[in-house]
Amino acid sequence: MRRYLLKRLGAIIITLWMLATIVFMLVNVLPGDVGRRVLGPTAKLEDVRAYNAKLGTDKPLIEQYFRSIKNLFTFDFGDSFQSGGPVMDLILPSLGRSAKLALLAFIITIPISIAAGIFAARRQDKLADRVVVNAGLASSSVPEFVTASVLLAVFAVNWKVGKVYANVPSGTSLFGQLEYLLLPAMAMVISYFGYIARMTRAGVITALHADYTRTATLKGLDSGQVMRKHVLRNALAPTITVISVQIGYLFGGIIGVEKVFNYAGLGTLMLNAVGKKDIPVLQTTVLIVGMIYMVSTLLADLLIAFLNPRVRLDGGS
Amino acid sequence: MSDSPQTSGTVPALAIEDLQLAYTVRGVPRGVLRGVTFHVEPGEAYGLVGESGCGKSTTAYAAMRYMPSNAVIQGGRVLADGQDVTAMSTQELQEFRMTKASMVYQDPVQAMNPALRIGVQVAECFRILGQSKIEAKDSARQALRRVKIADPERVLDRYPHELSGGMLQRVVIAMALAGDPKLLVLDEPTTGLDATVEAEVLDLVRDLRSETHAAILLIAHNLGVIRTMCDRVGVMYAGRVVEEGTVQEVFDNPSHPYTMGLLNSIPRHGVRKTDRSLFTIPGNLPLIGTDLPTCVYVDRCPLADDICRNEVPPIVDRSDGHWTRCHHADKIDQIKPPEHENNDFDIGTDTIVKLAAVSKTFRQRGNDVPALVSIDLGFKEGETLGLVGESGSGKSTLAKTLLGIHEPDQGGSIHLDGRLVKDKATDRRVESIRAFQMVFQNADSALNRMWTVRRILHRSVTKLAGIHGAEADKKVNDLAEAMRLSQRHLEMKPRQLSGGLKQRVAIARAFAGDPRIVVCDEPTSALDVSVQAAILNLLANLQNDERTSYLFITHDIGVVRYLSDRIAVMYLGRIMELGTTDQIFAGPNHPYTEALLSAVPSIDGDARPRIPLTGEIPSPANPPSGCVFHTRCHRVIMGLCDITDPDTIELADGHTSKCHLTAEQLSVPVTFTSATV
Amino acid sequence: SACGGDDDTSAPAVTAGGDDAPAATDAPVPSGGIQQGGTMRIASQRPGSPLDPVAMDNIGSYTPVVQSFEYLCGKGEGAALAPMLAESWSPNADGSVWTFILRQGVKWHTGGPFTSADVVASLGRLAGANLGASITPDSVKALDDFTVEVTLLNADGQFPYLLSPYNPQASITPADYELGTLFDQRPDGTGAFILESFDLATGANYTANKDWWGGVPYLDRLEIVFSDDNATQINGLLGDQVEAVIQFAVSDADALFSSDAVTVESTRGAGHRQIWFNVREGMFSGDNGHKIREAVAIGIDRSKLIEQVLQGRGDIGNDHPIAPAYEFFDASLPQRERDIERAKALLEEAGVPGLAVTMYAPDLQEIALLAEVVQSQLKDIGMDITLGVESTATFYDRWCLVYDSTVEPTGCDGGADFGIVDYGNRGTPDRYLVAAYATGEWNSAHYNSPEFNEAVKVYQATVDLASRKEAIKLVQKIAHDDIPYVIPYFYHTLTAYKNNVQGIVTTGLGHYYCGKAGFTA
Amino acid sequence: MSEIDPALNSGNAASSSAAAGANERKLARKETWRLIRRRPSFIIGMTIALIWVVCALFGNLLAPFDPLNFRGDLNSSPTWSHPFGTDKGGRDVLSRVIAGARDVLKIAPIAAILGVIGGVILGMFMGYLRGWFDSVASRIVESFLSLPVVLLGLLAVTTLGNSNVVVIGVVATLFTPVVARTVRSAVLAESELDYVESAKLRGESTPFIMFREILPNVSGPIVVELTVRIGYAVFTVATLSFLGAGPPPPSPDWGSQVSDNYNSIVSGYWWSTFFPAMAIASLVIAVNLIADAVQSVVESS
Ligand SMILES: Nc1ncnc2c1ncn2[C@@H]1O[C@H](COP(=O)(O)OP(=O)(O)OP(=O)(O)O)[C@@H](O)[C@H]1O
Ligand SMILES: Nc1ncnc2c1ncn2[C@@H]1O[C@H](COP(=O)(O)OP(=O)(O)OP(=O)(O)O)[C@@H](O)[C@H]1O
Ligand SMILES: [Mg+2]
Ligand SMILES: [Mg+2]
Repeated sequence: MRRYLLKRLGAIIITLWMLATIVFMLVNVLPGDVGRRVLGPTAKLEDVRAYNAKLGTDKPLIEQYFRSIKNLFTFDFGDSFQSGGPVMDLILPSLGRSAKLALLAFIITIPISIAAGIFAARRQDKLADRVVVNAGLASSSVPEFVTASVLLAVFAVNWKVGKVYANVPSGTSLFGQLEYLLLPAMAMVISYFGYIARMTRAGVITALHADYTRTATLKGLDSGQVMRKHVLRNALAPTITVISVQIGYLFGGIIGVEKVFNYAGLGTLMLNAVGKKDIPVLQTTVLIVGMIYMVSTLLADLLIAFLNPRVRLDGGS
Repeated sequence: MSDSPQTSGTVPALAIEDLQLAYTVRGVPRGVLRGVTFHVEPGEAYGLVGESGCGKSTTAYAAMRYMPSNAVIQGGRVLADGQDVTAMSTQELQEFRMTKASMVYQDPVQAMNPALRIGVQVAECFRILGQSKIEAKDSARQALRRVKIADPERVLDRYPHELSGGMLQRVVIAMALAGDPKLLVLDEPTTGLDATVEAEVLDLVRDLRSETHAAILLIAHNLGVIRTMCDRVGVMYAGRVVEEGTVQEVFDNPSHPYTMGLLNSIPRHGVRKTDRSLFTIPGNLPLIGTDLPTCVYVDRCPLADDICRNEVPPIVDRSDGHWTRCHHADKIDQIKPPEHENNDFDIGTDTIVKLAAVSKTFRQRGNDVPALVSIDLGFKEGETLGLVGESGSGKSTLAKTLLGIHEPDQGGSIHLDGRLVKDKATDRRVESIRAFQMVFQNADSALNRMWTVRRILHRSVTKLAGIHGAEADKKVNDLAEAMRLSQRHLEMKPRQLSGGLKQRVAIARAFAGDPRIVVCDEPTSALDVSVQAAILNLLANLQNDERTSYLFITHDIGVVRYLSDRIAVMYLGRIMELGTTDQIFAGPNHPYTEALLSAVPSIDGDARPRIPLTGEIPSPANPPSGCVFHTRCHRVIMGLCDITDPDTIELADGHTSKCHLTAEQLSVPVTFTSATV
Repeated sequence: SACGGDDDTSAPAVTAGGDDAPAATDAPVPSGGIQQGGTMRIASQRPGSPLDPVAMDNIGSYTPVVQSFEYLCGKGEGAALAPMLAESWSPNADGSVWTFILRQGVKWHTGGPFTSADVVASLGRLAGANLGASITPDSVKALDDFTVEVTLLNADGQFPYLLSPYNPQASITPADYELGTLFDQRPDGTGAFILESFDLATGANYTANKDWWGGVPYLDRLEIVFSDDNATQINGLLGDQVEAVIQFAVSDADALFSSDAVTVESTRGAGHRQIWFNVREGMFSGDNGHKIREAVAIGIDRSKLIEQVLQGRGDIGNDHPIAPAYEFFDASLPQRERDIERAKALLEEAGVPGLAVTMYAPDLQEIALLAEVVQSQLKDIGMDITLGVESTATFYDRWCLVYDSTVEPTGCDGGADFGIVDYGNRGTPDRYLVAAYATGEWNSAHYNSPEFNEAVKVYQATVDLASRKEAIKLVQKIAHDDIPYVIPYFYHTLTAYKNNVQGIVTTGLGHYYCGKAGFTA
Repeated sequence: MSEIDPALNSGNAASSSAAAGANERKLARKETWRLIRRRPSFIIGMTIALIWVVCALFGNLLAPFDPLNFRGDLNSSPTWSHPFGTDKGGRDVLSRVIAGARDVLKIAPIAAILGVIGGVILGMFMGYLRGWFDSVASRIVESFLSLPVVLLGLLAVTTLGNSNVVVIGVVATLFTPVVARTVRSAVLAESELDYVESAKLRGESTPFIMFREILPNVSGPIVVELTVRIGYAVFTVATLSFLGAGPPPPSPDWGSQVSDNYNSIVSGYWWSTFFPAMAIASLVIAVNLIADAVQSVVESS
C-alpha cells in the first residue's frame, strides 16, 4: 500500500511537472512579451524593459522555464498582473468558493443520481429504466451554461427564488448561503446527473449479473439485502471513478455556470486571467485544477481499493 | 413426452417431472429443456452428464428456481421434498434456499464477493438463519472446520482473491451446508481446478455426504468424477435424459449411442495413439429451439434409420433401474472405433531440438520469480513429449521460452539441429522461426477475430512457407483439406466457427510452414470430449505424416498417456521426473508423480489409494529449501530433503527422477494418515 | 464593459479633458426625498489592472478608487467643472500658470489634514506619468498650506480638466503615498467612502466617511459588485442583487427597458464607432479610394443601423467625430444619406464593382453586430465583405502591432486597411481630433491632411463658445468630405437603477460618485 | 456453421464455393448493421442528426430568410412567418438555427475524426510498445486530462485566434489524449491475446502487428469513441463560443447565438436563446443516442 501510494505520488509530481511545461509553452506562444502585454501597446520602451527585468521575463526562455518549475516546487507563484498582489491571495478564496459550490452540487447529485442509477438498473429495459437513461442522456447533453441561464431567468429573475449572483456575502448563515448557491448548484446537478446515473446503472447491472450476486441470492437473501450487501459495493467503482474525474472539472470546467451566476470561483478567475492575459494566475490555476483532478482520482482509486480489495493487490504492494 | 419416472416409497429429495423450459431470444421462446425427468432420492448422489449446452446447468438452476429473466417454464414440475418449487412465494423460496437446498458452482473465484471478507460472507449464511452476530461468527468458524480448513480463523479474515480456487470451493461448500440442506446441487464444482485439488474437493464432498445424508445432484464434464462420486447417472442430450442407470451399468454397458460416443471418445483403459484412433461423435448439438419431434439424437447417430426419424424412441429397460431411450439399444455394439490412416509412429534417433540448462526468471514488483530452473530436454524427430504438472509449475513458461516468446536467462541455450538459436523469436532467422510453432489452449484468443480463416492461413503460408500468389492459394486449400475445413469455412471469421473448428484452424496455421516442433499448450482442455478426440486424432495423424515433434502440455493424464512417447513431470519450474510413457505409468515414480497420478478420478472404476498433496503449491518466488517438493512430499525424509537439493538420478534406462530416493525405496508403498489442509 | 475603449489595456483609450461641454449627464438632483441610511450595491466591471491610482488604465479600476480618492476639480453641471479638493482656481493671463486655492478642513481617512503638501506630492508623481507633457515635478509650488501654484510647460486654457475625473489618474493622494502603492494596500483618501475590503474576485465594500467635507453621506455603506459582462450586471439589477448599473451597452439592455422596477437613463454622448479606411496606401487611397470610401459612406443605411444595432438609442453620425451632443456642434453640414444607385456607380467608376474586402472588428459590445449589419447593408451595393471579427485581445494585439520590447511603440495603425474600432465618450473632442484623427497614435486611417490639422489648431485656440462653433464647422466639413473614416452613429450610454435610487453622479467616463446618493422612501 | 467431423463424416458438405463465403462475410457485416439499425435509439438519433445534416448541406435553400440579414422587428415572438421569432438584430431565428448547423457540422465531426485518428495512433503505440514510451506518453496524456478542456480551448483560441481551423485543431488536440487512453487500454487487453504472440512466432514486424492485426480488433471501441467524441465536440464548440472563443462572427453558430442572447431571457425573449440551445442539445442527444446504439451492439458482439 505504501509503495503504491509513493508510486502514485511520484506519478502526480511528474504529471504536474508536465502540466507546468505544457502551460509554460502555451503562455509563451502568446504573442508579445509580458511587459508589453501588461503595460499596453503605447507604453514606453524603457518602462517595458524595466517591467520585464523586474519579472525576469527578459531572460532566455529556457532559464525562465527552469525558474518557473523551481517556483512551482517552492510554492512561489508570483504576483498577479491584474491585482498586483500574490497570485495565491486571489486563488485561494476563489478555490474555496468553487469548492463550496462543487460540494453542494455533489451533495445533491450523488445521492440522487446513484439512487436513479440503481432504480433503473433494477428495472433494466423497463419503462422506468428508459426514462432514467434518456433523462440522464438529455440532462448531460444540454450545455450547463444553457441550463444555468434558464434557471437564472426562470427562478432568480422571474420568481425571485434564489439569487442572480451566487457570491455569498460574508456572514451569511449556512442555511442562508443555500439561497445563493442553490441555483448554480442545480445547473451543475442537472449536468452531472446523467453521467453519474448512467454509470451507476451500468455498474449495478454488471454486478447484478455477477456470479457472487447469484451466490448471495441462492443463500436465501432477499433482493434488498443482496443489493445492499453485495451489489452496491462492487457496482460503485466505475461511479466513483466518474465522480472523481468530475471533481476536477467541477473546479475548473464549469466556467459557464460561474459566468452566468457571476460567481467568483476558479472558473471565473481563469476566464478573466485568459482575457487579461494574467499569466501567473493562469499558470497557477491550471496547476491547481490539475492537482485537484489528480488528487481526486487518487482518492477515488484508494476508495475503490478500499471497497474492492482485489484492486488493492493489483495496484500495489 | 413424459418419461415414466421411477416410483419409490419415499418422497424424493428432488423430482423433476417432464420439465420443459425455453429461453426467449429476440422475442422467440427457444426450447432448451425438452421434457427432463429424473429424481434424486434422499441421501443419493445423482450425476448428470452431457455435452456442453445440452441443458445441464439450466436444469440445475431450475431446481433452485434461479433462472434468467428470459427463461420460460413451458411445462412440467420441479418437486423438492415433495414441494413444487415453481409455485413457491418469494418468502417460501427464500426459506427453501436457506434451509432446504443449496448450490455449489463452477468457478468459486467468481462465486465469492470480491469485496467482502470470507468471514462476512460465511457468517451471513447463519445470520439469515436468525443467529446473532457472535453466534454466526462462531458457526462460520465451525463451518470452515467442517470443510477441513485447518486454520479457519485466518481464512475468515481473508478476501477471496487471497485464497486459492480449491480453498474457495471449500468455503462455498461450507456456505452451502450452512442451512443443513436436504439437497445439494453441484454444477461442475471442480472444473478449472487442478487434478490434485479436484481430488481433495471430491474427497471432501464424499465425506460430507456420508455425514449429512444430503441428496446430491452433481453435474460434471469429467466422467471420471461422476463415476467416482455418484450412485446413479443420467445422460442428457439436447434437453432430455436419454439414458439413466447406476454408474457401473451406464459406464460399463452404455446402451445409448450417445453415451457410447461420449465414453469412447475418452482415451480409456490405457489406450495409446499407436493402438487406435479415438471415437468421435459427428456433427453438433442442435441449436436451442430446434424442433426435435422424434429421437433427439437422430442427426448424429450412426445407427439412425427411418424408424428413428419417424417415431419417438421407447424407454428400453436394460437392467434394474438402467434404461435407455433408443430404438436400437441392442445394436449398440455395432459402433466401432475408427482406424488410423497410417499407423507407424516412427521416432527419429537424432535429437533435433535441445534445451540445455534453460532457466527463466521473471521480475515482478522487484522480486525475482524463477519460473524455470535449469531445464535440460531433448526432442527427437516425430516424438511427442508430454509435459504435466500442477498449475503454476512452469509448463507454459517452458513452452514460451522454447518458442522465443520469453527470453531465457543467461547461461541457457536452445539448439536446433545442433545449431544455437537466438533467444528472442524476433531475432531468429527465418528457418528457426519456421521450425518452432505453437497451438494455443484458447483458440478464441489465438485467432485474429477480424480476419477470415483464409486470410489467417494465407498469411501464415506466405510467412512460414515463403510462397506467394497462386502457389500460396493452393497451399491454403491443401492445408484446409488436410484439416478438413471446407471452402465455406475459409471465408468465415473465427467467431462463426465452433471450438473444434477454431482449434483446427490454429493447427493448420502451425503447420503452414514445415514446423520441426509444435508446442501444444492444453489444446483440448476447453473442448467437449468428442471434439477433443477429433483434435487428438488430427494431431496424431499429422505427426504421422509430417514427422513433427510435439511438446504437449496438458492436465489430462488420459490424454497425455494416449499421445505421448515420453512424459516430463514439472514442479516449481523443475523437471522432477522424465521417462517413457510406459515407465511413468508403470512406476516406480517420483513421489510427486505418484501423488499426481493418484489424484485422477478413473472412469474405469478402478479404485486407487489417494495420495494427498498437503498444503498449497509454494510460490516460485520463494521456493522451499532443499528439495523444493519436500514441503508436500509423503515420503519426505526430514533432515535430508529439507536441506539438500537432490540430483537427478536414473531410475531405469532413460527414466530419470530428481529425488533422494532410489527405485527400490520408491517401490515400497507408503501408509499415511488422512491429512487435513 | 461600460465605456468603449476604456475597458482594455490595449484599447485606444483616450482620456483627456477639454473645456467644452460634453454630453449632458442627467444626474438626478438630490432631492429632499432621500433618506439617511442604507447600503447601495452597484454592479461594475472587474478591475483589469492593479489599483494603482497613478497607473490604472481601465474603468474597472477607476471605479473603486474614485470612491475614496478625489481630484482637485470635480464634475459640475454638464461638462463643466466644479470645486472638489480645490475650492477655486484661476490662470494667469496666457493660461501658463494656474493657482489653486484648496479646501480647508478636509481630512484623510486616517485622520490627518489635507494640505498643499499632499497636492505638491501628488502632482509631482503625476509629472513622471500621466501629466508628463504638461508639468515637471518642479512646476508645482505650495504658496501656503492651502494655495498651490502650477507652472505649465505650455500654456493650456483647459488645464483643470486634467486634474478632474476626466483624467482619472490625477487623483490626489497623501504626500507620503509612494509611487506604485495600490489603493487596496493603502485606501487612505479624502472621499465620501472609506474602503473596508477589496476582493478582485467579488467586489469592494465601503463605509460612509462621516467626516467627509461634503457632509455626511446618506448611505451607510457602498458595495461595488464586480462582474465581467453587462449581462450579469443587468441580471443583478433585475434580480435585486444590486441597485444600480452604471453605463452599459444598449445591446444587452433589452430586459431593462421592459422592467417597471427600474429606471433607465439614456445619456447622449460622443462615444462612437469608426469604420476606418487606410487612406495612405492600398485600394482605399487616392482618388479611386475616395470613390470607394464614399460608396461605403452612402452605401450604409444609418438610421436602420441605429435602429437595429442600438434599438434607436444613438445620434446619427456624419463621418466626423463631433457628436451632436456637443454644445458647439454645427448642424449645418448636410447629413449623408443612403444612395444605393450612386454608391454602385461610384464603385463602378473606381473600377471595383462587387468589391471583395475583409473588414476587421473587435468582438466588443455591439460592434460584432454592427459589423454584421454593415456587411449585409453593403451587400446591396454589391460589396462582398468578409468579416474578421476577433476577440478584443487578438484584435488590439494585431491593431497595435507592438509585440516586443525591442522597439519603441509607433502607435496603433489598425494593421489592416479596413475595419471598425471603438471610441469611448469624451468630455471634449480634442483627444479624438489630435490622437486619432490627425497624426496621433490611434490614427488607423493614416489620415494626414494639413488642412485638417490647421483647422483643428484653430479650434483648439478658441476660448469662447461662439468662436469654437465657428471653428468646428471647418473641422467637420473637411473630415466629412475626405472620408478617411465612416462614423455611422454616436451611441447613448445607459445607466439604470432601482426606482428608489437617487443622487448617483455619473461622469460619462463610466465611473460615478455616490456621496450624495441614497434611497427615497 | 456446424462442425464437420473428419472421423466419420469426411467433409461432404465441404465444397461450397468461395462466392458463398464472401456472401457470408457481407451478411455478417449486414447483420451488425441490422442490429444497430433496429435500435430505436439509433433511429431517433439518426433522424435528428440527418435533419441537421440536411440543414447543413442545404441550409441556404431551406432557410426562409437570410440568416445574416436584418429585417422586420427586433425580438418579435414566434409567429407564423417567423416560427422561432426574431433576435435582437431582427434576424429570423429559424434561419439562423438552420444556418448554424453548418458551422457545427463543419467543425465537430472533423475535429472528432482528427482527434480520434491522433488518439488511435498514440494509444496504439502506448498500448503495444509499453515500456518507457508508454510511461512518458501516459504522463503527458494524464496532464492533458487533468486540464479542463474548455480552459485549454480558451487559452489556445486566445493565443492563435479564433478561426475554424484553430477551433478544429484545438478540439482535436484536446480529444487526442482522451481517445489515446481508451485505445491504449483496449490495445493492452488485445495484446495479451495469443494471436499477437502467434503473429510474432510467424515473424511479423511490429507495425504489421499493430496496424493490421490489432487495429481491426479495437475498431469497436474506436467507433464508439468516435461517435461519443462527435457529441462532445458539438458540446465543446458550443461552450467555447459561449465563452467567446468559438468560430468567428458572423457565423450564426449555435453557441454564439446562445451567448449573444442568453441575457435576453430575463426580458422574456426566450426564443432567441431557446431554439439554438435546443439545437445544440438535440444534436448532442442525437449523436449520443447513436453512440449508445453503436456501443451496445459493438459491445455485445
Ligand atoms: N439466458 C439464456 N438465454 C438464451 N440462451 C441461453 C441462456 N442460458 C443458456 N442458454 C443456452 O441454453 C443452452 C443450455 O445451456 P446450459 O447452461 O444449461 O448448458 P450446460 O449443459 O450447462 O452446458 P455447459 O456444459 O457448457 O455448462 C445453451 O445452448 C446455452 O447457450
Ligand atoms: N510474465 C510473468 N511474470 C511473472 N511471473 C510469471 C509470468 N508468467 C508466469 N509467471 C509465473 O511463473 C510460474 C509458472 O507459470 P506458468 O504459466 O508457466 O505455469 P503453468 O504450468 O503453465 O500453469 P497452468 O497449468 O496454470 O497453465 C507461475 O508462478 C507464474 O505466476
Ligand atoms: Mg453448465
Ligand atoms: Mg499454462
